Amino acid sequence: AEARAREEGLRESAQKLTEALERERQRIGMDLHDETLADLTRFARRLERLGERETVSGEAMKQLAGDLHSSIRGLRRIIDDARPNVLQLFGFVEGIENLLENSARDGGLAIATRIRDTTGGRIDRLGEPLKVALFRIVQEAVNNAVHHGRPSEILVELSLVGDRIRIAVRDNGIGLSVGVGKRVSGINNMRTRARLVSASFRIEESDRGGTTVIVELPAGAAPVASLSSATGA
Amino acid sequence: AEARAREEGLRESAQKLTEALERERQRIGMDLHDETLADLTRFARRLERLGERETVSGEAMKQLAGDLHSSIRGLRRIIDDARPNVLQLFGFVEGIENLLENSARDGGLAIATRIRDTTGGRIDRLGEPLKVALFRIVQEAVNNAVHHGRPSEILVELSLVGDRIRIAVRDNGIGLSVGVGKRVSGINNMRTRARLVSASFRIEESDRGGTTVIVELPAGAAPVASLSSATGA
Amino acid sequence: MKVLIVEDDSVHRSYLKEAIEAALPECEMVIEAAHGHDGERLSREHNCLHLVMDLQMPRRTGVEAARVIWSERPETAILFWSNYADEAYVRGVSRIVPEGAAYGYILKSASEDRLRLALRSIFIENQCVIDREIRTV
Ligand SMILES: Nc1ncnc2c1ncn2[C@@H]1O[C@H](COP(=O)(O)OP(=O)(O)OP(=O)(O)O)[C@@H](O)[C@H]1O
Ligand SMILES: Nc1ncnc2c1ncn2[C@@H]1O[C@H](COP(=O)(O)OP(=O)(O)OP(=O)(O)O)[C@@H](O)[C@H]1O
Ligand SMILES: [K+]
Ligand SMILES: [Mg+2]
Ligand SMILES: [Mg+2]
Ligand SMILES: [Mg+2]
Repeated sequence: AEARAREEGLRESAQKLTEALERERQRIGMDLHDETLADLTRFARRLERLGERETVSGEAMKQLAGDLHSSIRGLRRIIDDARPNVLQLFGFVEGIENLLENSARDGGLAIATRIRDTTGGRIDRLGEPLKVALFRIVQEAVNNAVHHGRPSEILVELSLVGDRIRIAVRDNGIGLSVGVGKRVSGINNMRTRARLVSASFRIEESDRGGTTVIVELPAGAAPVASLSSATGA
Repeated sequence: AEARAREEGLRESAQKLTEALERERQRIGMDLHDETLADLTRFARRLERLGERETVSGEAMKQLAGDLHSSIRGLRRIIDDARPNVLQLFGFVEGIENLLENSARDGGLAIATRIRDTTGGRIDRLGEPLKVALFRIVQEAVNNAVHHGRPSEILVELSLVGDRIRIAVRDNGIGLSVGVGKRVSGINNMRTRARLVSASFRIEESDRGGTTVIVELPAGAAPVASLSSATGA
Repeated sequence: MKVLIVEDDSVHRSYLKEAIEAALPECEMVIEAAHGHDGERLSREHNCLHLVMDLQMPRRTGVEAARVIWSERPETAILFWSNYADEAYVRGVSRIVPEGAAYGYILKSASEDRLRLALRSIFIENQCVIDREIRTV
């Protein structure tokens, strides 16, 4: 009976996670629709209107090019959001650094961010899907720190503890106790993501204040096979 | 022990499904990068070149507008793929109709498509996340029919069987037996999606040839709560 | 001087070729590769020490190819030519540059003037150049 309840719990939380992923995908569609597509249709209309004239000045063309560049910048942001590209091109630490910079900047406040890696790049030797899952967990933890914690500092630590990799996201903000309980979907989804890759998950208020998220997994974790190479039924 | 194995099976298949969702999101990023962004940078460059002239003819502007429209069409396709917009605006049947039209067209061959709904619009009274999950299952079933089945017809049937809703996707193509076994990630993910929303899933070769996918769930299925309204820990 | 272009998009390739011919009259030969693998091979075969390298390419990314090429010929000057405007990319690239090698980073959306300037700075003056449009924190 206990095992049944556990299975049911897993089913429900996995369902919530897939909903969240579905929503993220749809948000990309929405941003594209409201920003990029809207920009481009306006732009096409301007071109058509200019097309009704005999001639158009070179100056006007430069103006057009300038406006297009600002749509291009917006589109780049949407693309960066859709794929953890820095992670994939350069590695886990670089991906997290990029994430920290972007989140701290978006938060508007002055938050110092740091990453400390004493694993000797061990995480880059894990399989790609596992790396991405860990990256998404850190991403939510950092977003929470920026949005709820009001910290002056966020620190991401990658370390080896015995034969396990530990990823800790620490902030020195107001701590969990104040707000938690009302909404917990982000936290639950981090926990579910960890569970799905057989990693442990903990979120706690540290004794010196602030919040810490800790994920641990075997350092020799078999690279999670990618679906595209899956075989058999 | 059996329950443990079931839990482990669920964990693994849910992990595969989230990987697939992650990959879909990244594919959107990739398409945007390789198509839309590539188009727009080339386009900006053309504008800059024209900007070096004194004047540009109205004709040239019309040409530019035409080319931009083709990038816009590409972007629309990417957006439609990211969010099942017709489903959300008009309803389940309309969403599937739209899907059938698009897939049959992309397949290039002449495939007749039909949808038959005898549920009295029951599916639209299910919760949004559940509807989207069912939609994604039908989407994969239809894609499989188009890509692998070589059918002349695809039929989607929505019906009530006792107190259950049945969704059947039938094609009259070559049937499953030929190819199945080599790759099964799409089928496994349909099955997992069904399991996560507590629906049953079956895929079978019909006695008159062709392949049928059948999903069933209680007609009164409680609208799956959306995360944004989730409360409590 | 020989310059090798490694870029998967043929329109971008021919644009680059034109820009190189205009900016670098001292260049006798422009070689083209459509992905990282060919890039590695051709730079070896031609012993080419001047590269323009796309970042995102199917099969083998520009980063992977640059790692290999720099491990074989650390004196190679590489101008990365990319769609990504975040500082993180420049930093990522700077970490794989061997001591003393010249490298640059320029956006595909850069004007022709800036591209020509970048080509001359890195290949003639042996100076590192970073596009001024790169978002910095
Ligand atoms: N680092 C943190 N510092 C302070 N409070 C936090 C921190 N992380 C989480 N919390 C509290 O816990 C709550 C739950 O976090 P969770 O991520 O589950 O939801 P959320 O961030 O509010 O919404 P979302 O579903 O968008 O993630 C937050 O609303 C906040 O009150
Ligand atoms: N409607 C169908 N008609 C004929 N064969 C089918 C049909 N649906 C599935 N199959 C066979 O079953 C196999 C597995 O389908 P599945 O969706 O799991 O993988 P896929 O479509 O090959 O790849 P993907 O992971 O992109 O979905 C297919 O490769 C095909 O051989
Ligand atoms: K690129
Ligand atoms: Mg959150
Ligand atoms: Mg399939
Ligand atoms: Mg490219």
